[in-house]
Amino acid sequence: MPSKSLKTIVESLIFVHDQPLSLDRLALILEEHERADIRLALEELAREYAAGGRGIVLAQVAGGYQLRSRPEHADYIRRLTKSKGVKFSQSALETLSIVAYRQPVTRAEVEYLRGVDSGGVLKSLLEKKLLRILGKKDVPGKPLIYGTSREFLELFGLKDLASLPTLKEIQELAPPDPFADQPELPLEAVES
Amino acid sequence: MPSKSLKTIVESLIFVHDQPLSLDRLALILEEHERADIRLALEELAREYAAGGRGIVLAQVAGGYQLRSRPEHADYIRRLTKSKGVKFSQSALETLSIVAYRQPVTRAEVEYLRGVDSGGVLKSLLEKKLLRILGKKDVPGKPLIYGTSREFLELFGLKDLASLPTLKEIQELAPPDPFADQPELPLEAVES
Amino acid sequence: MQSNLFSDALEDAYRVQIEEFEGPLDLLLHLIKKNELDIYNIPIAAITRQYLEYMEILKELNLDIAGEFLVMAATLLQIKSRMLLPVESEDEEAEPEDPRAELVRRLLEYQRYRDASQQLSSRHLLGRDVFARKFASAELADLEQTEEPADVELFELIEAFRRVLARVSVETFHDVITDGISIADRIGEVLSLLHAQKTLRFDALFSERMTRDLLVVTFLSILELCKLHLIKITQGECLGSIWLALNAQDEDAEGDGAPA
Repeated sequence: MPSKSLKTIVESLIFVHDQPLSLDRLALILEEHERADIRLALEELAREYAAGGRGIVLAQVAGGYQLRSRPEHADYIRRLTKSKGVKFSQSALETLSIVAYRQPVTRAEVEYLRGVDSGGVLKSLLEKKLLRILGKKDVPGKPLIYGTSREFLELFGLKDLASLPTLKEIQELAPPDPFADQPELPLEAVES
Repeated sequence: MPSKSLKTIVESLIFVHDQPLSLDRLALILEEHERADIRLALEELAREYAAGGRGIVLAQVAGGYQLRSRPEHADYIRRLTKSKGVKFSQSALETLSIVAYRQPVTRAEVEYLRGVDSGGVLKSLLEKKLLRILGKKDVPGKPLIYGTSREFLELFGLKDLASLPTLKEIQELAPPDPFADQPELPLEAVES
Repeated sequence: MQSNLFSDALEDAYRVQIEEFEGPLDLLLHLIKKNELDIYNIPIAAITRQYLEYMEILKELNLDIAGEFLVMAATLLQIKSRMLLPVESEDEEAEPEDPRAELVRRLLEYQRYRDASQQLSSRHLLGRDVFARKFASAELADLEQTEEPADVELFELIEAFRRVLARVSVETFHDVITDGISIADRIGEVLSLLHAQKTLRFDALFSERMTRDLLVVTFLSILELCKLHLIKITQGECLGSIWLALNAQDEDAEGDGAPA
């Protein structure tokens, strides 16, 4: 008989692994246990999960065991992904940071700094109301000038633009070598 | 009474989500159900997991519910993931606890309390997302102010900031207390 | 000063090297504990002597001493000398404060947070003692094209800007080099990547190491492929990335998120 704890150990392992876990792999990890016992533990675990009434099922896939959400709940799971918060791609974040720090700024200036076309991402940031058009620049072609919006401040929890940390402030947090010019110890002068 | 299936749906959702899932979020996702029923389902689920004999526990962290492996099995899981696990230096832990208890807090306040330069460790905690910049303090020089993040709560398995272990009272250290005006827990910001 | 990980009180006995002390407060607390002194009534002369002895050992070992340790040495000496001076009675009303008071307050406060940090590290830490599923479940993999982190922190915004600035200088540095790759060549490359991977993130085609010329050629290639209805360009939800996919045979190209 496998010990009760072996079953829960196996359950833990299957739970945390991002891929199906095979009996071979389990036997390798739990080297102090008999393979036969591990197999029994797996079988018992499978029986328990199969007994039902659970939101999680133990599936046998790709030669291993994997915990999965109950297939009947797929619709609910899908809602979970739908309601996920705003996600930022690297390009959105870069563009946002350039506008934040360089505003008022034109698309051409953003693109010069990023080295890639940024029309799409500017448009989508405008749609999300994180950026706004401040006006038109008084140069040939009258390009639009962009700035950040109130929603931008809200997203980052900023009171105003002046609360935006400067690059310098971040860089100052970790100077390259803080003790490079360490003064000599003035110990001689001290009586001990 | 919550239906049996509501409980399993909630279990599925918590299982699949890679972050703690709050009651608010569950109520939003499961809009056709009463919030009270969802709460009951959560409570029942928590009871079931607490009844034990499982390799998975239901933890209340960072304002939500998350399934986690049983702490007693950490050794086995480390064998599987071959990870050495997170390790924190004393300086990181000190800085984290100071920020946790005194937030919002400035770098100067952290450094006064620790007695050492803390720029590097603040930056690395920001990079690990355990700390976040909350804005700037409305005092001359407008220093950045720091606080802890959701990830901080997740890391230490805290339900919320109020669940932080209480700071040891200084009175305990010495019966005659010459510093009776020492501030209590919600400590006033130290001006250095 | 960056001693490693969960050093606890048990290790104190072995902590002789100053490098294992977090700072002057840590060292002072150690000295007080080792000598079983009353923190409220520190014999300042003795503790100063021991403190300076540590500094001497360090100096002999040729180790760097952080500035904070020197500041504390000066503070200790100052307190010591003030203890020796007769109390001046300039303002008669105010009870003169013990010269040690400020130091004691700091030591107590520091000890408090050090205790708290030890309590924190004794909890079941995620990733050390307990583990959660911090990955996208298999059942979600088919449902979404996951993008990067869900929550955006101010720090990330600044880091993004820093990356941009770092890249600009590197790029102007390499501006002179031309890859000499034609649009036709690049189109071929993009298509073969798409055949292999089905979908491609727009950004993925623009590597940081690319020259400006190559960036331009890549961009023009994508426009060309789009014009030829060979690829489809879509954008993920919200502020999602732009994705490229091979166009299915009979479908019209979607102009949805196509760059202007």
